[in-house]
Formats: sequence, C-alpha cells, structure tokens
Amino acid sequence: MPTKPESSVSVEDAARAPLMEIRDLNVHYELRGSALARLVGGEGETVKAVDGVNLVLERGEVLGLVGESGSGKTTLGRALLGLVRPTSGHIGYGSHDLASLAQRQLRPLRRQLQMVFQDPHAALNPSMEVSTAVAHPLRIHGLVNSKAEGRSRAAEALERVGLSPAEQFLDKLPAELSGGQKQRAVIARAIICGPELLVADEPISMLDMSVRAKILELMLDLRADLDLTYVYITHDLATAKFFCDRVAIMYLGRIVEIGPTEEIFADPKHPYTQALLRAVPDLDPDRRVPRDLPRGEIPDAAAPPHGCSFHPRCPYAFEPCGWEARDLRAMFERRWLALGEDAYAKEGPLVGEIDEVDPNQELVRLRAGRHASELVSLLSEARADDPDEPLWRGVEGIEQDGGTVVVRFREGVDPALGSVNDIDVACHLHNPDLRPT
Amino acid sequence: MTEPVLSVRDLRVWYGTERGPVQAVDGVSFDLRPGETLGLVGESGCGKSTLGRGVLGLLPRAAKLAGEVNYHGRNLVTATPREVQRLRGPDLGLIFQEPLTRLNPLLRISQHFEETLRTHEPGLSKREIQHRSIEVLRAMGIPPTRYRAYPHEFSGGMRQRIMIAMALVLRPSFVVADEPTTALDVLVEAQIIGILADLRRNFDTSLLFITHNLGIVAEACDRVAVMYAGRIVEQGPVADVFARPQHPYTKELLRSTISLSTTGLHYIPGAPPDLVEPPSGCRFHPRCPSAMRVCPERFPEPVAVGPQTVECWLHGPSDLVPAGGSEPLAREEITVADEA
Amino acid sequence: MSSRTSGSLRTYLVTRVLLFVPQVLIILTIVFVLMRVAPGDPVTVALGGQRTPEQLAELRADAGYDRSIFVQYAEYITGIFRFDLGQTITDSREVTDIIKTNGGATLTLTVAAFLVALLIAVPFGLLAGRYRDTALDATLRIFGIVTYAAPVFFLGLLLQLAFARGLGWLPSSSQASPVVMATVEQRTNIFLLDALLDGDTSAFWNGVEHLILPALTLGLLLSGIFIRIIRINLIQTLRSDYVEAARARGVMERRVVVQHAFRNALVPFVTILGLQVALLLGGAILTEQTFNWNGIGSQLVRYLENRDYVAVQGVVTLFALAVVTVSLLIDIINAIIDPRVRY
Amino acid sequence: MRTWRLTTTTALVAGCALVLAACGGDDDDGSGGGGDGPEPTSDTPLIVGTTDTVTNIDPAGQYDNPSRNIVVNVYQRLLTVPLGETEPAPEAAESCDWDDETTYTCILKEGQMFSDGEEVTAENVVHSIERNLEIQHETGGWELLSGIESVEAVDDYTVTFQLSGPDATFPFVLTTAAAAIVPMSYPADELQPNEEVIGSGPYTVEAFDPSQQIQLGLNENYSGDYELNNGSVIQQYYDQESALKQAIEEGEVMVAYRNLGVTDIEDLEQNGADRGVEVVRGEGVEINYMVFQVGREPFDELAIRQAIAHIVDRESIAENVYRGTVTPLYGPVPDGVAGHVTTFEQEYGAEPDVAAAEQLLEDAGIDTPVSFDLWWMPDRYGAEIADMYGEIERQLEDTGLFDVTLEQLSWAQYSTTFSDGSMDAFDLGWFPDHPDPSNYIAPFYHSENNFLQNGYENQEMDDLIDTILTDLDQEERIAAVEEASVIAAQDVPVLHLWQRDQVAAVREGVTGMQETLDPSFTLYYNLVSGVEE
Repeated sequence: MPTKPESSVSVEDAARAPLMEIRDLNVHYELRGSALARLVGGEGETVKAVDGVNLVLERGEVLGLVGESGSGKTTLGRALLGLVRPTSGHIGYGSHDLASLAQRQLRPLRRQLQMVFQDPHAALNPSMEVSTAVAHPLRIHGLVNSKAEGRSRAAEALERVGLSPAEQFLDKLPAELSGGQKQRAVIARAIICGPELLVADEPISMLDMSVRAKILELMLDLRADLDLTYVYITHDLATAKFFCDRVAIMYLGRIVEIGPTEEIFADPKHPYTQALLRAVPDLDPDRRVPRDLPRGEIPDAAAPPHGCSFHPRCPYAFEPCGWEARDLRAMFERRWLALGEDAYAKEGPLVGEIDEVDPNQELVRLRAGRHASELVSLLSEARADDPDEPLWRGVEGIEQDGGTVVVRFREGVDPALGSVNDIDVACHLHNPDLRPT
Repeated sequence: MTEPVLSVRDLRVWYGTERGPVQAVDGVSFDLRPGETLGLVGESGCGKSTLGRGVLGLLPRAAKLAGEVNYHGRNLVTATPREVQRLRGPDLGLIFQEPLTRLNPLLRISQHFEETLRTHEPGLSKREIQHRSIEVLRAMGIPPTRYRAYPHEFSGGMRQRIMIAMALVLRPSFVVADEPTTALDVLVEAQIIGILADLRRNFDTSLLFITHNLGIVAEACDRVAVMYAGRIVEQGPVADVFARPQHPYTKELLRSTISLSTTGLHYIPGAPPDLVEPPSGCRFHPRCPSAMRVCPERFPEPVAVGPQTVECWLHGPSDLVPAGGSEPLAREEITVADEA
Repeated sequence: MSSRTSGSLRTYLVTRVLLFVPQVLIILTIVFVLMRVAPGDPVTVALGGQRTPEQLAELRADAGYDRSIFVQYAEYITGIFRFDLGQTITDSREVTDIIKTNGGATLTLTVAAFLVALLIAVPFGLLAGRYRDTALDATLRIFGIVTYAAPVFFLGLLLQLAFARGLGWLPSSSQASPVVMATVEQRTNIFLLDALLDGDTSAFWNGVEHLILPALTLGLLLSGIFIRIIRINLIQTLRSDYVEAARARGVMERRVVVQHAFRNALVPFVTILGLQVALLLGGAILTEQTFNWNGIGSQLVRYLENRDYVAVQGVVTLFALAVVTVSLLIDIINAIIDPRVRY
Repeated sequence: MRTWRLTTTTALVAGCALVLAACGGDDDDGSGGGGDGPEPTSDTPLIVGTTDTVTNIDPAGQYDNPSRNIVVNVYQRLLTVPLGETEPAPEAAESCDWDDETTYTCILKEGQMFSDGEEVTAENVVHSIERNLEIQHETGGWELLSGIESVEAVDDYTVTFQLSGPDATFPFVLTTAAAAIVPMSYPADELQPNEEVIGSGPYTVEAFDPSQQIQLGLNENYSGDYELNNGSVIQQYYDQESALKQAIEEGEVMVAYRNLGVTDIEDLEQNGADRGVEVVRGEGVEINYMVFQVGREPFDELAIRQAIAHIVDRESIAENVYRGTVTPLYGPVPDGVAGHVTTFEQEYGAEPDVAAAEQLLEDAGIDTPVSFDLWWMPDRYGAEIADMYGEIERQLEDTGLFDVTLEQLSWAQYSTTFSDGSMDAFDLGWFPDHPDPSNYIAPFYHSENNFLQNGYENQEMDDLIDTILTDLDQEERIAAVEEASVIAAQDVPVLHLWQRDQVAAVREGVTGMQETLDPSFTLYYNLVSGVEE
C-alpha cells in the first residue's frame, strides 16, 4: 500500500495519545500449510487475512470493524490483542510493539487487552463453575493469592455486569445460565483484570433480539464507568451505527473505508459500503430489497482479485480497477446465465477454460485454434449485447494472433486510502488523478 | 378471496423430554393463500421451526402432532407417512437454515436434481431433467457452467440458491423457508430475500417464511404471524402489524429491534417461559407492561382488530373479562436472574 | 475452481507421500528404543542358567551387545535403507528371509480375515444402523461387542472345539497337513498360490480347509469393530442434514438410505480401515499363535521370547511399514473417492 | 541289546519287503546309488510334531535341545552313548583311547561318507573342532570344547586331541553335538546356512523352514549301523501345546514329542485310545531344583536348609502338581545316569518330617517363623512351576516354621538376576550337556566355578569334584559322585525336586518310540516307524 492514511484524530483528541497505532499490519496464512508442500512445487497459496492495515485507535472510542465473513475483521481484532501473530507490521501499544513481542512479554500486557467472544456457549468451559471461570484471568496473571479472594473478585465483577445477586450465579455451571447471562459472565471475565481495551467479536449476534439491547446497554455502561476502549467487530450495520463512534468497513483483508459513524452512514463513499447499507433489511414495510445488489459473492481470499478487490462486483468499476482473465470468465457466466442453456452449449466450448490461462494477468491468450475468428466475433457480440458491463471499460483491445485470441486489459492500480472530508476511502472513484471525467 | 393453499387449525406439537412434555406448538391456526408469503417471527424456542416442520410432517420421532393441516382437502396430520412423503417435493417444499450441510457431499449438483426429478416425475429423460434443472438454477443465478460441480465447490450463498432451486424445480405450491438467511452475510442475505420475494411473482408459490429478523419480514412478506411460547399471538398484513402492532409482545419486539433508525435501546425484561411449565393464562403476562388481573386467569381469545387477529385481553372480548379483571396486574419484579 | 481442485489433490498426494518418510523414521526409532529398553538379551535368555555371569558377560561383549547404542542405531537405520534388516541372533536367519518365507502366510491370513470381516460387517453394520434400536440392532450390536471383546485365543479355541474337535469338519492348525505341505513346492511362499502353481488341487483345498478357522477367528474380531463403526456412521449419516433434505424433497426412504446414507457412511469407514491395519496385525499375531499359523506374527512372538531383538526389530519394522503404507494408500484412495478431501 | 534290536529289525525288513516293492516304484532315483546305501524297512514318512524350535543345524551354532536333536540325526560324532547305556562308545570312530592324562586319540572308520560324497577323515574332525572354537557362536556350545588345547590329524583316519588339563569327561564331550563332524566345505569362521547342510549321519536336510517344518530325507551315503525304520521324516512345528495335542489327535502327526501339557498327557492317557493315540514314557534327564543363597541370612544357617529338606514333599508335587509326569529326585544325579543315589532320602527320609525340622530349628536356636523370598519364573520350565511353588509354600507355611513370600520374574530378567545374590531362594532347572554324572555335580557345588553363585564352599566337595573331572578310573569317579551326593544332601546348598520323564504321544502302530526315550535325551528318528493314516 503506497500511502499511509492520515489519522482521523481531531484536534481536541490529540491531547490524549492514541491507545494503539497499527501500521502496515499484515496477517497472512499459508494454505496447504507446510513448507514441505512448497518445497515439492505445490504452489503454496497465501490467504491475506489482514492485508496492509493502518489504523489509529483512540482512547475511549468505540471503533467498529464491519465486514462480511472472510473480510478479516476477526483476524484484525485478534491481532490487536496479540492472539494472532502478524506476518509483518507494527502494533504500537504504549511503548510496546505487540507485533514483535515474544509471547512471554506479551502475557502481562494481555491483562489490559481483553476479548468478548461471539458464542458465549463456546467461550465458557462447560465443566467450570462461573466463579472459577470469571476469576480465571486473575489466576493466570497472578493477581490473587487465594481462591477466596478470586471468588470475591468474581462476585464483584458479576455484580458489575448485572448478574446480581452474584451469590446466585457464582456456583452455577454455564449450562444453567441463559444465553444473555452467559454473555454477561463472559464480559465479567473480560473486565475482571481492569482492561483498557475490549475487543468484542459479534458479542450479540447469537442472542435473541430482545436480549441484544441489554448487552449493548451493559457495554455502554461499562465503557463510561471503566474508561474502556472498544473494538466492536460485527457484520450488523444497524448495531454498528448505534454503538460505534467510528467504523472501518473491511473487504478481503483491507479497510476500504473508515470514518466517523454518522458521516459514513449518511454519505457512504465506497461502492461496497453503499451496497451494504442498502442491503440491510429494514423494519419499514414500504421499503423493498434493492434490485441492484453487487453481483456475485466475496471472492476466494486465497486468490483475491487484481487491483481493487471489489471491482468484479462493483457497478461503477472502470479502467484502473484491475481487470483480469477471471473477469472475462465471469462475464461469460453471466451471459450464459442470462441467455440460457443453449447459448452455453454453443459458446462454452469456444471460450474454453479461461481460468487455466494465465490467471491474474492483464493479458489473456485464448487458444481457439481455427475458431479464433469466431471467438473474436463472440466477444464483440457479447460487448454489443451488454455495453454497460463495466468489464468492457477495462478491455483495451481484442486481437487475433493466428489461432490465439488476445484480450488486453488496462493496467490495474491498487486503490489506497485517501481522505474525502472526514472519511478515508480506498476507491479510485474518489482519486482525483484517476476519476473518470 | 381465493381458497387457501394451506389451512392450519389448532395445530399442537409435543416433545417428550426428561422433565416432561414440552408443548412446543400450542394450538396454532393460520391460512396461506396462493402466492402469499407469511412471515413467522419469534424468538428462539418459541416453536416457529417446530411449526414449520410439523406442517411438512418432518418432526423427529419423539414428537407428537395433533390438529389439522389441510392441504387441498387432505389433513396432513392424519395422512399416512407415505402419502405425506409423496407430497413432499412436488407439493410441499422446505428450504433450510444451514445450506452448507444440506447437500450430499458425494453427489454432484446434477445428481441431486436427477434424483429429485426422477422420484416425482419418473418419465423424464435425462435431457429434460438437465434442461429443467439448469433453467431453475439460472433463475437462482447459478450459471449453467456449474451444473456438474460438487457441493463443496460452492459458497454458502450459492448452496442456498441451489437448495431453493431444488425445492422449486418441482413447482410446489407451498414452501417452508426455515431461517434461510440466518447463516449468510448481509449482501447474500439480501440476494436470497430478493429471490424469495420474487417467488410470488415468478413461481406462484406460497411461502411460510420463518425468521427471527423482523426486517426480513418487513421486506419479504405479505403477512406476518408473531409467535410467543408456542402460540401465534398476533397475525395480519405486514404493513398493518408493523405500523399498528396490537399485541404488547409485538410492540415490545418491534421496539427492541435495533435497526438503522434506532436511536435508543429498549428491551423486554425477563425471559421466554419454560414450555414444560408455562405460565397460566396468557403466556406473556409475566413480562407484559400492560398485564391485567385477567391475564394469568384465563387464556385470551383470538380477536379481530382491524385486519389483524390478536390474542390479548386488552382487545377483549370484554364480556369474557371477569369483574375487576381489567385492573392492572401487580407484577412480580423481574430480575436479571430471570433474563434470557 | 475445478482446475484448482485437481492441482491441490496432486499437491496433497505428494505431501502425503513425503510425510511417509518421517512417519516411518519415528516409528523405527520407537521400535529401536523399545527393544533396547526391554530387559534381557539373547545370550542370557539362551544360556542363562547354564553359564556363570562372567562367561555371560564375555559372551555378550563378544556378540557386540555392549556397543554404543548410537552405533547400533545408525547401523539399524542405514541397514533399513539398504533393505537389510540384519540377521537373527538366535538362528542366524536373514530377517528379510523371515519376511519372505513367513510373509505369505500372514498375507493369506490377513487378506482372508479382512474379506471375512467385510462380508460380515458391511451387511450387519448397515442393517444395525438402518434398524436402529430394534431387536435386530440389539442382536447385531451384541454380536459386534462379543466378537470384538472376545480374546482371539478364546474365540479361536471355541471354533477349534466346535469345528475341529466336536464336529471334526475342519483341521485346527497349520496352513496345511504336514505331508501336503511337504509335497507342495515353495515358490511364492503363499501356500494356496503354490498349490495352484503345482496344479495340485487337493493340496489347494487342504490349504483352504486349514484357512477357514483362523480367517474366521481374525475376521470375527475385526468385524466386531467394523460393525460398530459402520453402524455409527450410518446412524450419523441418517441424521445428517442432507439426508433430511433428501427426505424433505420426497425422495423415497429406501433410496435415501441406499443412495445417501450407505455410501456416505462407508466413506469414513474406508478412512478408519487404514487405522484397523494395526488391529489386524495385532490380531494376526494372536491368531497365528492359536492356529499354529507360521506367519510373521508367530515368528515375532518366538523371537520376542528369545529376546532376539534383531529379529523383533526387523519384524516390527516391517509391521510398522505395512501400517504406514496401508494408511498412505487409504488416504490416497480416500482423497480420490471423496471430493471434499483437500488439505 | 543291540543284537536283539538287529534281529527285530531284520524281521521287520522281511515283513515290509512287499511294501517296499510297492512304494519303490515312484521313488525316482532314490536310494539305489551305492551298494552300501541305506535300506529302510519302510518308506512311510515319519511325521513328528513338536513345540520346540530349531535354530541352527550347524554343530557350531547350537546349544539347544531341539537343534542338537537334528544335528545328532544328520551328523556323526566320534563317540556316542548307546541307547540304554551310560558309557560312550564309538560312532564314527573305530576306537578311541587315552594316550596319557591329557592326550586322547581316535581312529576313524574307513569309507564313511558325507551326503555330498566326500569321505569322512581325520581332517574333518580337526576342522569341526577348530571352527567351532574359532566361531564361538553366541548361541553355540563351543565352551564344551574349550578344554581342547589342540587337535591334530595324525593321518587320514587318526586324530589326536591335546587337552589343557586332565579331563575325565572328555569322551562324553566327544559325544555332544558340538563335536559333530562337518565337511571341509563348511566355512572356518562362520556358520553354514541351514539350507545347505551336509553331514554323514543317517539323514539329510531336504527343506527347512524354522517356522513350519523340517523335512529330512535318507542320506544315500550313510554307512553307519543305525537301522532305518522310515523313508523320510517331517518334523512339524507348533506354537502351542494344545495345537500339538490336537494335531496328534487329528492324525496330522504320528508322534508328538516334547512339551505336551501335563493335563494333555493325562487326558491322552485316559482317552487317547479312542482317538488312536497312546502315550509312551521314558527316563528323562531334565531336573528341577531350588537354590539357597548360602552366603547370607537366612540360609547361611544350615539347620534352616535342612529343615526345608525335611519338610518338602516331593511325592506330593509329582502326583498333585505334575500328575505323575515327573519323578521325585532325591539326589543331584537323576535316575538313569551313572552314580544316581538317593542321598536326600537317606538323610531326611522319603516322608516329610515336620517334627524333625522343628527340632533342628529349635536346637539351632532359630526364631520361627523364618521368612524368606522364594523366586520362580513362569516362562522357562513349564507352566506347572507356578503350582509347584504354591504347593511348596503351602507345605512350608503349614508347619508354622516358615513365612514364604513368592516372587516371580520373566525369564529374560530372571536369567540375569538370580546370580547377583539378591534372591533368598530361587528355582532353576537343568538339562545336561551329556549324560555323564559330572554334569550334575561340577557346575553346582564347586566353590569357584559355580554358576549359581550362591556362596557355597566346601573343600571336601571341591576335592571330590576334582576327582570326578580328572580321574580316568571310572569306578573312582562314580564313587566320588556318590560321595559328593551325600555331602550335597547334608549341606543342602541346593534342594533337588524332580526329574522329568520323557513323554511322547504316538499314533497307533508307531514303533520304536519307547526305545529312543532314554537319558541320551535324543530322538533317534531312524528307530521310529511312520504309519499310514
């Protein structure tokens, strides 16, 4: 990522140093993991779960990490707590860099950095009493000397999260608690060491509608009382809008848009954010689901699209967005979807397996043999049938080279976060140098 | 008005458990007209999934069913398992919550379609099967290139579309969709809602849409039935119910739903009741802000309020309310210890 | 996506094959260490009680048993890579020769037992799972538990008593009658095959008669666990979401069971089969003992009694290689038949 | 005896002439080679089942009974102890004699041949001895020959042994399998492979699979005077005693020799006739005994050892535990071997005498009960050892004089542990190398060369052992053995318990088995006839 985003710290906040500064953070996972696999020539694939993220976390704020599954929001959240080893980058916390600290040095810091999990059923050991579970962090960090002390501290924490009277809950097993009570216990466990930062990973998505508000209210209370900073990970834009001061929209490991909640929800800049917002079901029965949702689904994270990851689905995609061979194949699939089985039977063999020819390249050579000219005319037919298809904006030229048809795409550019008012957005539409006139 | 496709009368479902029978569905009645989508909402454990499956005769062996499920003049509750099984597919369809595990991993998508079509239309040629399958897959946005792929080669959203296609390829007149988008992402969810909303237009299929998400009901359904503790407490056209909810539970549920326009938090105190020993009278009375003395005494009768039907003593009938019954009920305090 | 599938299958298989080497090395090391840790050595076992301790010590030193354990380990490992498993101490046989002459018997027994087990377990397991919690299921389950829990020698003895002693239908020990065995020329060391190669059908049937009881004993042992595995797999499969989905599409129950449940239930079973090779070999050792079956297992016991660790090491090495190889093969087969297996 | 046997066999030869004629047809080029080829009385193969396992058929590689048995049938030795006798007599030798105290000369018979056609000469004897001593195989019996300083072929048929010291047992040494004669083609520094065995004995090895069976054929070149009662031998190996028993019952084998279980023998004796099986018995030379740790408490006290000798009831053990398959042993030398005397019976009586034991202990001022550990191993001398020590424990404790703790170890550990002095008392068994009584005295009682390492010292005993080992006068030696047996009974460093009978089961019609079950502890296959099944 070429540029560093400017921090969105406003002037009055600057007096307080930020809680955390994340620079160029990468978390990559090797697929088919072993070095051995690569040694023997298996092209070991890498999933860039977090891909060059820059972020400043202010003290006391609630930052929302919003995205769909596979967007990297959970991985990023866990990296902030040192629960995931970053591949590279910097996580400044106080005088430490969490990204490079050894596990041993990380441990004492974990007291200040806590997590609340999505599934309260799974987060509690089913055979551990609530008092033991809640006091567990104290024991790990050696903050209590006796079991009794742990128990009384656990009781305090339980009262704090509203499980009152605590005596009623201390000796229960998780199975004896309702979903909301379990989540309260999980939160009690998270705050018992007096943390500064709480990363809450979808803390209410497993709960019933009537309970969600209670947990959110509790979290807001705790934030005010204990001076907490939250990172709120969610795919639910409605709670993000209500709960967060700032939101970062993530897509395939990158932050595509970040800014104050109100502004983003009022005027989203990135086409992806816009799509997400329009897709949220609303209680207003007069509103109808939009017909123009982004097509397709989130691509395979092991082989993200060229250029802007969102371009294959983006209705506004244009020349520099990173067109490549797969987009051509997707275009044909959409075409056949529209035209039906017969068109596929006729054209399918002509097009062949585009995927197997130079994926991720700006130049596609389609071996068509003696049908080369037919393929050229098919391509122009397809273009004529759907001239508004964004793909054609990216096609620079189609040439026939003997038995090969060469489709040349325009060079793609990785979008970097750039400021538009208070919002940082990674989209060429907002880049004055590239924006179509 | 046209004849209902499906008419459910006083349906009851019990489960045997160690602690005693659970009255999961407790005397539910509703009608579904051709091409109509009925949203069935409620919190987890209210019996909405049990109801959906009970209608299709797909309950586990431990469950007992009573009442009427009238489909084209036949009562599915008393029909033989074989008869019901014949209807499943060409007449009654089901779309599941977890699309990822609903396809046999060892069979190609094409084989799934072949099996389904061969079962109910044995005379079809392979060519016809392929044609019909690909057409319905196309309608669901699955390109023909993927017809022979294996289930694991598809994402969750695509698998759900395949499941829907497989339910629709037989053109059933009634489909139960059981939380079909719960496991899916926002955009995919919107896509699926779009597809299901289109069913009415394109397939003339009636849909029982089970969900806990009121927003989805608002977007995709014609009518809504709100379930609480095994009963439908309110049903009516979506627009009316959302604009003028009549049952206190519906009101509370709408208020506590967090949407993009939410500005303040609200919640219902307490927790849904234990269905082994449900509260007397109106099941909601211990949590109801408007509970009256009559509420724990007697079961409320269904009452028409405008286009809606509501089971709540607030709406009468007043001749059944005993003297002093409309005095406010002195409620026991609800603590966090009782919450969900 | 489909193109990547085949590529990853290839990668998976290559990786899997390469993993084979460290797996084998680890097992070999364990075998070596265990053999050195076990008390006793061939000299004292053979001559203790006949010689003075000083003489024994001298003999042990002469035989090189007091050499550095690392030297011995290095020799052992390098030997294996030259397919040289050494020479037995007690009777100076090449270990490879034991494998060559006795392997045929073990192979015959295990293959026959495996077939018996599959013939019993696949129908029984599927029936038990299909008619779960019925009297049939209970009967088959008890059958499975009994065959699995019954010690091989006990089961073998029972069969011997019933069919050999009692009814007198079948011979109870050895691969063939001594005279028959002496007349068949040893070519492949697989008796039945040798008999056929000799064109001696009466010798062949003599061999088959001798094979029935041991194969049944070992086969029953295996079938016990097979039945359980197949039954549980089938029950789980019958509970699986896609089976319910098939029912919800109105697919006939018989077809649901056959098409969706049986096949899918047998896939994990194939995976587990690989793990059963160890059980099979373990059972083979006991069966060979019981039926005087001169396979590798009975040799292993004999050499173990004599603390002939070169021989034991060699035979166990072979067993370990067999287990690892079969599990490799099973994994490969599994990767091919199950489209989901990708690592 | 020998003449008697010859006449019987002649009769048999005559009787079987018809059979021979009938069978001879398909015996392709069989035994027709030379005029002095073997003339078996029957062509029927003899099928012998055993639970033994044969290891090496090279004389330099064996020291175990099963292997020795094959060696003795395949090779010749200079001398042998004829069946039923106790003194060595010539086999391959024409004659042997002492030149002086340390020089022994043998003259070979002429014209004896190995199975490959080479003649047996003095050179072969030298080679056999020298390679055995050179190889020193870890499981071999070369130590038997270690008293030989040099061996020399004086001429083609004369060989002279120079001993490092006087050794009266040397003629017996030459009867052992370690001294069997091998051809020059056997390597001087390593064992001959089992598949390529060449000997001058009555049999040749046709095929050998140590896990399954050995096939012996007749040696066409055999010129010795053993009569041959079968055309070939198959020895079939069984892992389990029960399998061996079933095999003889099913008729798969004609002879079951060695290691039928005690209960199996009992069953066959009672019911075998119905199944065509009979049990044959002969004197055995395997003994079992209990060793006391004489060097320390409690068994440094003679009275305690003698008290135990008074109490232990050997008859009861033989009858109740072993069902009559062993014979009580009342002296160091078993019955059937020269010098056998029942000195323990003379010292302590045949009946247990608790009162005498009590008196002994009281006189010696010993506090009772005396407690001690008694060790045994389950996997070496048969399963009944467990019951036997249970019985002994009961016998001792019933008197109230002893408190016995039974301990067991597997043989692998036991074999190294018993000699370290940590066991108060322990069980052992013994197979002799050869049936000379010295073999039952010298290894047990000498104060230095005592493999038991139990701290027993007695100068008188040492002197007697010297006589037994070196005096060439046989009468003197036997007298010394008898005297040593008396001292052994008085001092009780070792308490002898039993000698095991040799027991075999044979199919009806099998002959010759009885004769071969003698203290030579060898199954001479040639004596035994097969039967048609």
